[in-house]
Amino acid sequence: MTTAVNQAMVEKYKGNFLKEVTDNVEEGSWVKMCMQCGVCSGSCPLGPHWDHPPQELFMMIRANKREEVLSSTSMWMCTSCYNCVARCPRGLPITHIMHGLAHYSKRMGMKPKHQPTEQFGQMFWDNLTKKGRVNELKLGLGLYFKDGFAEGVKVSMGKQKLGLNMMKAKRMSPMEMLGGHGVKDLSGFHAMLKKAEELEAARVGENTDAK
Amino acid sequence: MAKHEYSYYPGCSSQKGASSSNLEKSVETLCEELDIKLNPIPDWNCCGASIGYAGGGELPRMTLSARNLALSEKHHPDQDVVATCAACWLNTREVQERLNHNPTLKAETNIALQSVKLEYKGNKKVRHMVEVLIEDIGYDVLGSKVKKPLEGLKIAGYVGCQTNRPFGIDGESFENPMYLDKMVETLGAEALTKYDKKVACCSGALMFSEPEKGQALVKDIIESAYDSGANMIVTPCPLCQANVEIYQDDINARYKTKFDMPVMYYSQLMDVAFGRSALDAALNGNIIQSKRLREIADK
Amino acid sequence: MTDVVATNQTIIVVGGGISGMTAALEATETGKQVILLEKRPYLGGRVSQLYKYFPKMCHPTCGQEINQRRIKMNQNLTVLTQAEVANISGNTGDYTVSVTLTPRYVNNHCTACGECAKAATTEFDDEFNYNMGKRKGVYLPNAMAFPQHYVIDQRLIGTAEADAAKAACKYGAIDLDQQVETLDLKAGAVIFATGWKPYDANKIQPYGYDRFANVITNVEFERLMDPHGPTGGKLLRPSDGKEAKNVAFIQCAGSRDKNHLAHCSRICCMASLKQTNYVQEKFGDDGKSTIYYIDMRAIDRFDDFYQKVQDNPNVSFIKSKVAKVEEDKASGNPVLHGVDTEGYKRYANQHDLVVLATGMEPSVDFKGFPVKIMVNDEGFIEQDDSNGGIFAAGVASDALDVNRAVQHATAAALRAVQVVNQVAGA
Amino acid sequence: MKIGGYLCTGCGIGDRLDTKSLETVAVREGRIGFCKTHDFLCSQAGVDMIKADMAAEGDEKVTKAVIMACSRRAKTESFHFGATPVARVNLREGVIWIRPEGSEHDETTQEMAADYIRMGCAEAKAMQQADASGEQSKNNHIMVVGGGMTGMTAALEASKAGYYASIIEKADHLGGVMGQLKQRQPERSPYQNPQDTGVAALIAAVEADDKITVYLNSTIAKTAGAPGRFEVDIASTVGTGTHAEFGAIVQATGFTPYDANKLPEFSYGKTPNVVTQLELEALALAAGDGPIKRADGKIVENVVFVQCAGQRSQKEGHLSYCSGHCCATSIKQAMYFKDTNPEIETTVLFDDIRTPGAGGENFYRSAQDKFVTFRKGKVSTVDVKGNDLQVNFKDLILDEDAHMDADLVVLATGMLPNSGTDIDTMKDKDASGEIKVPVTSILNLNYRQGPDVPHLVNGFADSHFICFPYETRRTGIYTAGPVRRPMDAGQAQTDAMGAVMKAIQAIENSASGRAAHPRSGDLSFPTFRKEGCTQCKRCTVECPFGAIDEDEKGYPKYNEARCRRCGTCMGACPVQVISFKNYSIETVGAQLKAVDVPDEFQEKPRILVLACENDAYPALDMAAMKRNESSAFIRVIPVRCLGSTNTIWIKDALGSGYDGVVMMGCKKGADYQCHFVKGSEMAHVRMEKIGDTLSTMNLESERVAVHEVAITDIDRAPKLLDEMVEVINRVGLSPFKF
Repeated sequence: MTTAVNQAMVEKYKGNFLKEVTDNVEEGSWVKMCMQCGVCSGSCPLGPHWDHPPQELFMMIRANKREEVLSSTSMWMCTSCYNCVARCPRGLPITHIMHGLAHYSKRMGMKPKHQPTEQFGQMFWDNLTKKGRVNELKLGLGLYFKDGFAEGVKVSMGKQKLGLNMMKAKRMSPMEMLGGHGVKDLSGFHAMLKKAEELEAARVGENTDAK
Repeated sequence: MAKHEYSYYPGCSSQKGASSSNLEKSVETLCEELDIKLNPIPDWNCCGASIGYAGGGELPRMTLSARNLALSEKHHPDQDVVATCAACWLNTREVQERLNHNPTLKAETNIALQSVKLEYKGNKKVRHMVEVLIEDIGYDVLGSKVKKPLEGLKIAGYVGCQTNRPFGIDGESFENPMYLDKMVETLGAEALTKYDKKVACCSGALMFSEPEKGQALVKDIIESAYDSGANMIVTPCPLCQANVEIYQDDINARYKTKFDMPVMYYSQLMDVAFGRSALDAALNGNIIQSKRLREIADK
Repeated sequence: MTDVVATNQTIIVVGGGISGMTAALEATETGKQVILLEKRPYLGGRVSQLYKYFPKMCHPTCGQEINQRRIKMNQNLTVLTQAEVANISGNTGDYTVSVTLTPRYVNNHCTACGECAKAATTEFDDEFNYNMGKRKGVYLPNAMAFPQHYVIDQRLIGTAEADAAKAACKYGAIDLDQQVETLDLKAGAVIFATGWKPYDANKIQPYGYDRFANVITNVEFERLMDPHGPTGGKLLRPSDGKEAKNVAFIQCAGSRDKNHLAHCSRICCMASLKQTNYVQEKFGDDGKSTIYYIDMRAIDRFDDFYQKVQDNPNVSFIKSKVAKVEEDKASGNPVLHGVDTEGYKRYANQHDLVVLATGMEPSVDFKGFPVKIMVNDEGFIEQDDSNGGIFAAGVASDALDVNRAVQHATAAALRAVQVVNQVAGA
Repeated sequence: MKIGGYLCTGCGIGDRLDTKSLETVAVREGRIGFCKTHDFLCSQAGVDMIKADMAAEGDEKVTKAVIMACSRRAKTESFHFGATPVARVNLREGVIWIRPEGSEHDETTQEMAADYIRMGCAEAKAMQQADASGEQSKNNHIMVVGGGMTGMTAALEASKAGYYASIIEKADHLGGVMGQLKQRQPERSPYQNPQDTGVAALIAAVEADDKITVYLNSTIAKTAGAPGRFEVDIASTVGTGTHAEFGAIVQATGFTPYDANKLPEFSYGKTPNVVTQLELEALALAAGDGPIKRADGKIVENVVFVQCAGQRSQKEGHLSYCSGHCCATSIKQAMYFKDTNPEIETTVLFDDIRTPGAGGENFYRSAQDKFVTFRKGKVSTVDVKGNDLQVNFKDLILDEDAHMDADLVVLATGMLPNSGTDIDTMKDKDASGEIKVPVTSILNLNYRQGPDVPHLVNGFADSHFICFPYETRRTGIYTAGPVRRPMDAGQAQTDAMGAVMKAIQAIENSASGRAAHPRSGDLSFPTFRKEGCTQCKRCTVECPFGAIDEDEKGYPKYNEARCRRCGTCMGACPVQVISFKNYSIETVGAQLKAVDVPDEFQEKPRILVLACENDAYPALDMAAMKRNESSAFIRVIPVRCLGSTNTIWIKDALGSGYDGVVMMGCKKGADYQCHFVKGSEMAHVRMEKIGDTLSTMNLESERVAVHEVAITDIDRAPKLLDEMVEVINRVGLSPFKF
């Protein structure tokens, strides 16, 4: 379901999606500079799995295909390999734009359903923000159980050998279940993130005010 | 007082009992050998890696690395920040560049940092451990430390993505970096310089969310190593190491391959070549062992 | 000791390529005293290394023959080869240009009989063929070389071979004791027709010019077609000498790219269109060409040429900046990876040979020029009154095709003529 | 007064040939004054020896020289003695470098050398010193036709160089099309914003310049004469006409915008809200610093630019070519909107964005930075929707049919050159439904070959040559700006300067009787023997440069200053009355007759080769430098142009026992490479006719071959000669050996 802010955005930008992206998406102000050479699209390791490669997404943004872009699974295919960034003749930070679009689609409540990377990414964020550092074990288990308990058991059984290997190699520790690593100044850490989130929300919120 | 001191950002996966603790251990050993002191940034936090964007917006993610940098500025004012993890290094360096480039973002970040009574200035040099070895130590010194040349090892140097792009090691090409091969040769092993997957992507964090897609990429990476006659892959990146090493069983199952390719860290090779024990080199930290490397370590 | 008469009514032209020759000739055929400086041992510049011109598919050496005859017949034009500008001082109508002459070790007694070369054995990379072939250390740079005098490679000096060459010459044309000379020449106006150099393809890492034998540049491709070239005019690829019947052209190789040259080099689209004709010329319907492009820039009537090539079923166009080139280990064929942006189609295409349409870079870095002149961010000289009596001609001013470069050089000649006429109080 | 022979024995000539007997050949058979040998003739000593003889007094004075050494392309400067006629006998590249060593070859090689010496001596005898006609005149005044940016620039630059200029402008004011623009694309770094057109400043400068005269409301009623002495009648639509004299002419008559009414699919004409780029300039000027309004007064909020409207298209009535400036112009015009109000939607629908060079690409990036939207799309139609419009197009990237609304559509239509009459067709092209080129004459030249400068393609009066953009087929008349080729303002201004440079050069050359490129400096010029002339007019028709008029009786009237010295007229003349002092029917005829044709029993054929001196001859030369072997039976004579080949030479050759004739000229046809335009083609035509002659002589037609040879044909050219040898082996020796 889409969010209220989504409606506000639609209202505000009246079909000028390029402007909306420029104002609100991380590094979105670069999108206008694309000259459609397609080097990014050809450079992506998971390219074949993109419904719309970056250069095409940029064209769709100019063509005001808001719905199609924000609900696309494409930007969730980004592995952050930076091939596109390194090769782009116009210097677009494409990796960041993909991250930005993905995040924005979430914020607008238009993210694709059951997108594994979206789910894992959220888990990762929750996991790291909880203690300030990632708890790999919980993250891993969380991953396996993301599609419900029964699924999870299946998956984790399948991954048992892997898990044991990792424990043997002392690269996964059951101790992590209890407590595990974290930052000492946790309250400060959380306050910091909260503040940052407020500021960002404010920026978008202020953009949604009627002119 | 050590010859070289740095403000060290270990990152989550290098922690005790974490997925690249063997990198951590082997780097420790390496630093002893080279008289390098790594001072961990007090109370550092996660950098958000490359997958944090789903949950975290731009600014919150910026503040993560900004906090680490601010802590380093405060506690290790005259020391470069050094990271061993590709993602940690990339995020930290990138955040500094982006903040210094974008006044609004920098201002907002500092507002957020007030909650932890820190201020981010952005005057740090953020470096990768490999840069320290190449620029501050140098191949000659590294070579001079070699007690047990790694003869018999045919090594595919797998650089991966984030150690290489968008910044890369100074003076190296994005498409064909040579430093890993040079290191390998310095240690007396054979570098397979024509290995054509050296900068291919291992799928990074998507290995967890899109295992089939990820393993398809890793399969090519290992296959090409075999094709070039390798009996070992070496990498500077923890996520690359994990992705390429630990899923070989799954890949063998899925593709009917017989992969059994050791994937080591450059630091582990150095430890062994410098005469340190298998334990010091954290060889036991690898799921797939290299017999040859062990022989050399144990002899 | 070279002695040259020059006054403040003399026009000095720096660069003996087609732009420089044109500027010099147009001025001198209007009755002006002109000195033409060329750093190579011969005139003709880049175009003398081309096989054919677009869109007429005629031969650059044809125009070069005419221009060289014009030069030979003209008493008011002095040509100095292996000459480079060391310094410039003074102002409009009163410049002093100091010129460094590096020795040729052969004087104008040379009859080009070739006896000296017979006495030489050591071979060096042949610059004229972009190092694709070899030449002797005692050599005539090319068949059209003017002055038609042999050259002795600096690296032979002091060797027995050089002495042998000297001994072989019946005409006292070889002077192994020649030293570097510096001349101070007066001039009223100076024209820089210093032209361009191909962008260094090694820097375009994704295309593997430095790694794959069968990835070459468009200027190298020209040499393969030339009967005087390294393959005697056969279209053979470097790795195995196989006929290159399936050729890929990658446009904007180093141009329109913030990682390389920010500007559009203008000529590369037409050059590739022209070179598809070469493939047809050699192999007829067995010759296939594919052009990978961002925008096809076939400006004004050149578009007619573009349309002709489009009608050729053996030539295909893909709107795509190639992402990377890999090599098929077995065949040595380059494999091009990318996305056809017209409707999002992925490709991994094998070709026999890849030609990089590398762009034009100004061959002289005018930043740090002895006198202050206007240079744009791309490194080209901008016309400005503050440049005084110093003018650019041809590609020193912008990326231009031959026709526009010559047009520009003719205009530059007028600017110089205006200065010296004012000096003369005409 | 005698002819001096100088035989060089250097470069192996002395070793390979019996030079003693060659001296005898020169003196006894060549019948020249003397023949001196020198072992290093091009040395200072050698050259001084020759100069001394030329400086001598009375009978001893050498007035013509035969240099028996290397190719005329080698040591040209050393063997150049001012006006003194010199025949170059090519014993090095022409003989010893193409003949194998070894006694079995010595005889034929020696015969070859001897023949070339006989030929050289004969040529020298037939040559006379060429001097200017003496009818030169100098006129420092340039006529500039057209008072637009190109014309004004031309006049000002000419004045800056110390020459006078008169601008003839048909309108009642200066400025032309550029005067109708608000701004132009940037000329200076960083090339990000439109800049002032500079037209006002140009007009002010022109009016302030006392070397420049301006004729407004004026056209050219008649242009007569030649460089250095053009006679022009200037007609005025308001007052009385004037007569003026000029030294040279720059034609800067610009272009006419393509008639957008031919684009009904874009609703042009159906609504005032579909405009051309030029019409948008008017709206922009009217708006001043305020917002741009449509005809109905509505402020434009959403504008779409349609690139290549009626251009780059094979459709009937469309232009096939690209007008070059339109991409940058649309970018500039989109900025008119964005710079006043960033909220205005501006979309450019293009096929290829063509913004070359440093300036172009920066300007393109700047537009993107200002949120001008670019979409690669092919526009099918523009529909009128109430007061607004809908643009229907195929988005080529998204690969789908798309449409967008607009309240204004700008069509990037092309340029049509104001180049006057197309003298090659002499008819209104529009009759055939093709592009309409204004067909009233611009220059009204009273030349035999028509009133205007010949067109190249698409009606543009451009040069055919890549190396020589100011090559003109009407010496002393140079086109500049969009009449020559589609171009933008910056290029047009550079072009104006180039044209002025050539105009000044034409003035200086005509003042001293020197030829223009490609035979720069040549003082010879054609004359004819009136007694023999049959007034057949072939010379006047065939002259590629329109240099020859006809008098009232139909006799040719030469205009030396227009002539380019190619000799096409000489080749065309059926009664051989046309000649140059140093190049004539005789200078070549005498050479081929001087060859010693062996009787048939010796089985040594003789093949006459006539080779274009600019391409074929250098090709043979470079083949020799590579030591490519050639037949010993060929006798090569370089000609100025194959067009100067008179059939009499062929007849004489065959009649005197030659077994074959090979002619080598440049490529003909649409992409001709003949530097005298039609020379090579004419030769081919004439030689087709020679068939009759051959059959009347009972000779096989294969004995005469005409080839297109390029300067790069170093391997092919000698092969072509071998082919003729084979032909003769097959058909046998000529029966005409006596």
